[in-house]
Amino acid sequence: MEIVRERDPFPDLRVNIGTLRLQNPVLTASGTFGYAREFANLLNLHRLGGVIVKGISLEPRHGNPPPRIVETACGMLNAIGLENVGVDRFIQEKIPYLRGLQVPAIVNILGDSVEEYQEVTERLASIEGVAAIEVNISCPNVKKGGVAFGANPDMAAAVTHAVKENCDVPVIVKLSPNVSDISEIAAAVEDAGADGVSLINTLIGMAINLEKRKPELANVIGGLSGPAIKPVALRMVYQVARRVSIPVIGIGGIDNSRDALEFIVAGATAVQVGTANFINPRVSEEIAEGIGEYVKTEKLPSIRDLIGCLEVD
Amino acid sequence: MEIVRERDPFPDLRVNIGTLRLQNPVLTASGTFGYAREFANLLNLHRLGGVIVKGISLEPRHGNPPPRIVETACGMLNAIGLENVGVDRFIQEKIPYLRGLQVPAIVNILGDSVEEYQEVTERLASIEGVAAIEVNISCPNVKKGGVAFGANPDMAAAVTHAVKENCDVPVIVKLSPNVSDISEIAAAVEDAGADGVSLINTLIGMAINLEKRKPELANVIGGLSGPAIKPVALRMVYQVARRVSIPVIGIGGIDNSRDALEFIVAGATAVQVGTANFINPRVSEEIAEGIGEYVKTEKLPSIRDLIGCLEVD
Amino acid sequence: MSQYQENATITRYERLSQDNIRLTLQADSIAAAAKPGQFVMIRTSTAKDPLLRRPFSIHQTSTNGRIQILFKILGRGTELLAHAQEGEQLPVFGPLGHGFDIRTDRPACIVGGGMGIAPMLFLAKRISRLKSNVASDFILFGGRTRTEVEPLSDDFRQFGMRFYEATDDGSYGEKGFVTQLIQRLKPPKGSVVYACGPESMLEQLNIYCQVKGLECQVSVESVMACGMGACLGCNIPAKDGGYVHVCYEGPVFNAEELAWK
Amino acid sequence: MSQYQENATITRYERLSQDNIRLTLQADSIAAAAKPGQFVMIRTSTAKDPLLRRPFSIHQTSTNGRIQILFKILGRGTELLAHAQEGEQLPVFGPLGHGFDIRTDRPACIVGGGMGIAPMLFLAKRISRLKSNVASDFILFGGRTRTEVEPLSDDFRQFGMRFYEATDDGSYGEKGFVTQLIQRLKPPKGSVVYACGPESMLEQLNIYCQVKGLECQVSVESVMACGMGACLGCNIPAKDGGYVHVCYEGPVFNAEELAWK
Ligand SMILES: Cc1cc2nc3c(=O)[nH]c(=O)nc-3n(C[C@H](O)[C@H](O)[C@H](O)COP(=O)(O)OP(=O)(O)OC[C@H]3O[C@@H](n4cnc5c(N)ncnc54)[C@H](O)[C@@H]3O)c2cc1C
Ligand SMILES: Cc1cc2nc3c(=O)[nH]c(=O)nc-3n(C[C@H](O)[C@H](O)[C@H](O)COP(=O)(O)OP(=O)(O)OC[C@H]3O[C@@H](n4cnc5c(N)ncnc54)[C@H](O)[C@@H]3O)c2cc1C
Ligand SMILES: Cc1cc2nc3c(=O)[nH]c(=O)nc-3n(C[C@H](O)[C@H](O)[C@H](O)COP(=O)(O)O)c2cc1C
Ligand SMILES: Cc1cc2nc3c(=O)[nH]c(=O)nc-3n(C[C@H](O)[C@H](O)[C@H](O)COP(=O)(O)O)c2cc1C
Ligand code: FES
Ligand code: FES
Repeated sequence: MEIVRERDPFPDLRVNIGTLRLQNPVLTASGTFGYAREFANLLNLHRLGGVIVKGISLEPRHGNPPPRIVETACGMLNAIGLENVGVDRFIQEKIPYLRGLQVPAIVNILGDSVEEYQEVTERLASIEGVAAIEVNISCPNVKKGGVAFGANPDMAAAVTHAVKENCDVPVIVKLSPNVSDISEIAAAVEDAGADGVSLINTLIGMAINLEKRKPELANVIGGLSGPAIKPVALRMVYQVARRVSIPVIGIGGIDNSRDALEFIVAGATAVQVGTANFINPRVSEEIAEGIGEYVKTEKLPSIRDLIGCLEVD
Repeated sequence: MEIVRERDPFPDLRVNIGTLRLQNPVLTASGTFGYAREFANLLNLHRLGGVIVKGISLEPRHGNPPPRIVETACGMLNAIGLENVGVDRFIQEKIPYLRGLQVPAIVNILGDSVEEYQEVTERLASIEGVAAIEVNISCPNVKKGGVAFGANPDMAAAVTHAVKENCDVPVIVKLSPNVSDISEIAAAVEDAGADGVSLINTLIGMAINLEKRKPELANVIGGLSGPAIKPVALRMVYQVARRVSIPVIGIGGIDNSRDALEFIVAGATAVQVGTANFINPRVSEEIAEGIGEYVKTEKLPSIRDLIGCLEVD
Repeated sequence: MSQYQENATITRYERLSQDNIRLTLQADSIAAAAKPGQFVMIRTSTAKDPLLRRPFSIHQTSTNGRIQILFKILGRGTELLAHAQEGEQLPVFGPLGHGFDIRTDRPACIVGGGMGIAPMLFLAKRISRLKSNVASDFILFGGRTRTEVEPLSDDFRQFGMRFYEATDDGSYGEKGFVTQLIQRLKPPKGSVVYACGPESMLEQLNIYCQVKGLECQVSVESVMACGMGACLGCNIPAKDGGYVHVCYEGPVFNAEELAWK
Repeated sequence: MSQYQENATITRYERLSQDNIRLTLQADSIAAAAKPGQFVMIRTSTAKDPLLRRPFSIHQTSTNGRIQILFKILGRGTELLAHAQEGEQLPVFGPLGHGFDIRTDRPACIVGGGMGIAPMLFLAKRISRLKSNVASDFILFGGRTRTEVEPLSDDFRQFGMRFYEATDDGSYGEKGFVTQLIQRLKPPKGSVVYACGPESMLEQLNIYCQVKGLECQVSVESVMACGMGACLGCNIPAKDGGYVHVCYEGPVFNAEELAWK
């Protein structure tokens, strides 16, 4: 039954990001899906387009002190501080499971300097089971006074270069929305060789505890995610998709298949589901199902016919 | 009774923005409170810190075609397109009522070019009843390819200059949040002579109608406001308040007195209430009351003791 | 023009059909001030999502300070409202807008399509009170199907106006559209047509009235954030190339003022 | 470790005091898999605000597939939950986390402070089933005042353990804190202390146990987004200078592993 279903040519949900082939456009957003294994009992991972794991740095990181999260109106702030096991333990402990999946595992990477991005890439480059690399450029560039790599076209391009030159797998650059003109950054990383861009990472925000007159997060500021940010994400995806010719992956507040389809209509080739995983761990699979239903009901030849079809007078 | 109450020295909620004296820190945000008269039967305007009216341009503007608004998760998008009666009719038709108010009326202005801002300012400069001017710099600079004035420190400074030189009333510059570094813009307008900054204006967003595969707004993109944006607004107010020494007015998703107090703790001298007016037209007066209660309960000498008192380790 | 915010208690909940619900609300100030064609804004949730209030025509008022709204479940707001219960309180704001301009010296032809019938009960009641004789007045009510029309029939019969019903599928009343009814019934010269319903219906009525030289007052819809002139979000194209604002210049307009497609 | 998402029907609603509520939920898979000290995450609204699920200890399970939660109204989520009604469905996710490590060969001393009593009914029940003799086991329950403690008393008496109660204001049971109770009652050597409650209480218990050489298992809280190891949002400082994650490494920890202030 399973096999028959997968061979069934309808609905055709396949999309490509560079040479990366996805059976459907639904990915899980980095930092919201652990290392995928945590969800193995809760949904059928093989029904997803692919999984993106928690951001990995060269050295293990403890992350920020608590509290790291706080709820806001239709959203949440997080300041996890990029806690992760580091690239070596990641390769040892997490890759074997990811390699066994029938869907691509994309590794999200981060760093404090161009060199760190490069080094992490080198270690991952030869590892079987790494289907693609997603580069988180929202991190501060320690050598440049802490301005985020993603806030500057040249720095964003430099990181992209460094990663691209050191691996053969497709490279997706994940853009920060905390910029004046995101399409400029997108164009810069496209020129630097990116195979795709994903957006948006979280908006920088803050919450205050009035009783204590202190920030709710130990880190003072954090990243805003969830339904609250969807309108901003959709706008940026629309703008970037019109600017670049590489595939765009839409992220931000996606909660159900309608949300995902809106991103595709706006110009996204694929989508990532983030915060919604916390509220319903099955949601990514449900979104993939819902997209399939839509393609069938609307009698579309494939989901690709929907990409960027937004009608604007 | 009324008089006794207003003479009662407690709670002391007075704040100043340059030479503008407010009896309490609660203002109404431009574009969400009409020309104030619309609310006269719904609340006691004299209990507010002041009112800020709909943005005024040199010529009357029809604004954008419908639909102009759409609800989003904990927020709304608007693309009113700056519909307004133009500065001359404003002076003729709206000022007489505003002049009669016992609280300051602040006029929000906008333009397509530095010259237009200047011209609007000149016409307003001599008018009795204009307590201050708030300069909306989120508008596109038509002569510079449509980049928003507020996205560039030099352009923001140029507009500030032009307004400041042509009037004697305090000038508040209203900042756009759609930038990489809002504190840089704040610093630029401070240097250019602004008496205060207000932030944030709306975040640029978009919504899509999946059935029609068209944008929900005729204008395609619009401005996101409401509780959804509060974390971003609070963060920016905090950052700007640490950077500049002129007063900061906090705006964004303020829905009740606790929200307003959080902005003050973050560094705001005053606040503006926007979208919340649509849900409860009495809300600004209730917020002013709530702030008074808080100052009493916490036995603060004045609300000014709360400004920027956020404890950060 | 006085407007009130009231915490109105739901005194009666009627599910007229699967999708159509009628709520009776104790809202004394609003009931006392309301005119036919005006509307209220109702908050459907105490949480921040959905955020905005929703507009509903005043379906009827009573002398004991009650108002009714009649609504169809369409999306999240109306879905939540459909879960309201008798005894609960709802924040209601109104009466809003500019209602029908009742011409007591002229024959009336009231036309309601679908949920557009909502304000017409209030209008018919008021007209029948103001005029000594309503025997030459019409009420034409059209809906998609029986369940939309039948539950309201009796309420409209009480006035002694000439009451006609139609459904698109012929399951109740005549088969066809109200626009066909009006063409067949031909309201007398000098009649004023008061209409509310889908845009296409209003458009056709406008053409009919122009041809026949009848005055045509239409109640139209738009999205709304504030309902009271503060946001300027509720514009629709006007005949002069500009816009009018549904919430405070309408919702009732003379059909000639508007730009029809 | 299997976790389930169930749409659980509320089969019973008990308001134990003004702020404290107990819900019984039909959640077969969760009930079958649950261990004392584990918790569930419950969505308190079907709208997007409040967005995140809220964590609650499993208060009790039954062989007919029910679980109970006991909670205090604190903020928006628990306020909404307090409005739930029998017959309604709630999305429940669990069982989550790592529960108590029950030592059947050792005397037990169960300590609950305030809402920290919630998981202890399940624990006491399980211990009394697993051990042939519980006569030397203790249950110490402290609360602020009578209304917090009294409604739960009878439930804890059934096991034949030595049950002591205290309230801060002396309005019920002994006057004072549970930490004073334990000092006076001196659980036998080799006892395992199982505790849940305010941080200050746990901290004092930890000191007491270290002095007396007793094993001390504590159930702790933290903010949580996912409850299952996906977000890394629920960290607390560990003794080694790093962090542990309450949702999947806890909520029950050996007190020695944690960094106390
Ligand atoms: C002045 C006025 C009076 C009204 N009177 C009534 C009335 O008496 N009874 C009644 O049932 N409805 C009435 N409406 C329409 C009613 O306001 C909408 O049906 C309601 O706001 C939908 O809210 P929702 O949250 O359920 O739908 P949403 O979730 O907001 O939307 C669901 C779907 O309905 C559509 N929709 C939303 N608002 C409107 C609207 N204003 N008009 C048409 N489609 C809309 C949306 O585009 C979407 O497709 C009136 C509208 C106005 C402007
Ligand atoms: C593993 C675990 C098990 C729990 N078991 C129970 C239980 O059995 N019974 C019970 O009543 N509560 C329990 N809690 C606490 C419960 O989750 C919170 O009380 C609840 O989430 C508050 O939600 P709210 O929306 O009402 O409050 P919010 O509106 O989120 O917050 C209101 C106030 O409560 C505080 N608060 C929020 N969450 C917590 C928390 N986790 N701990 C302490 N203070 C908090 C906030 O800082 C704020 O001051 C447990 C928590 C955890 C982590
Ligand atoms: C708790 C949490 C942790 C995150 N960690 C990462 C990360 O390690 N790397 C990264 O690129 N993005 C990270 N993100 C951002 C998400 O991948 C995503 O871009 C963002 O949350 C917006 O999507 P959403 O609204 O669907 O959550 C994290 C988000 C959350 C909420
Ligand atoms: C319908 C609408 C119209 C607005 N018009 C203006 C305007 O004319 N000038 C301006 O500076 N800001 C305008 N704003 C922005 C608000 O003044 C405010 O900065 C923003 O809405 C954020 O605050 P809020 O979240 O409290 O609404 C408008 C906002 C809305 C919702
Ligand atoms: S709805 Fe706000 S002006 Fe009409
Ligand atoms: S709550 Fe998400 S990892 Fe613990």
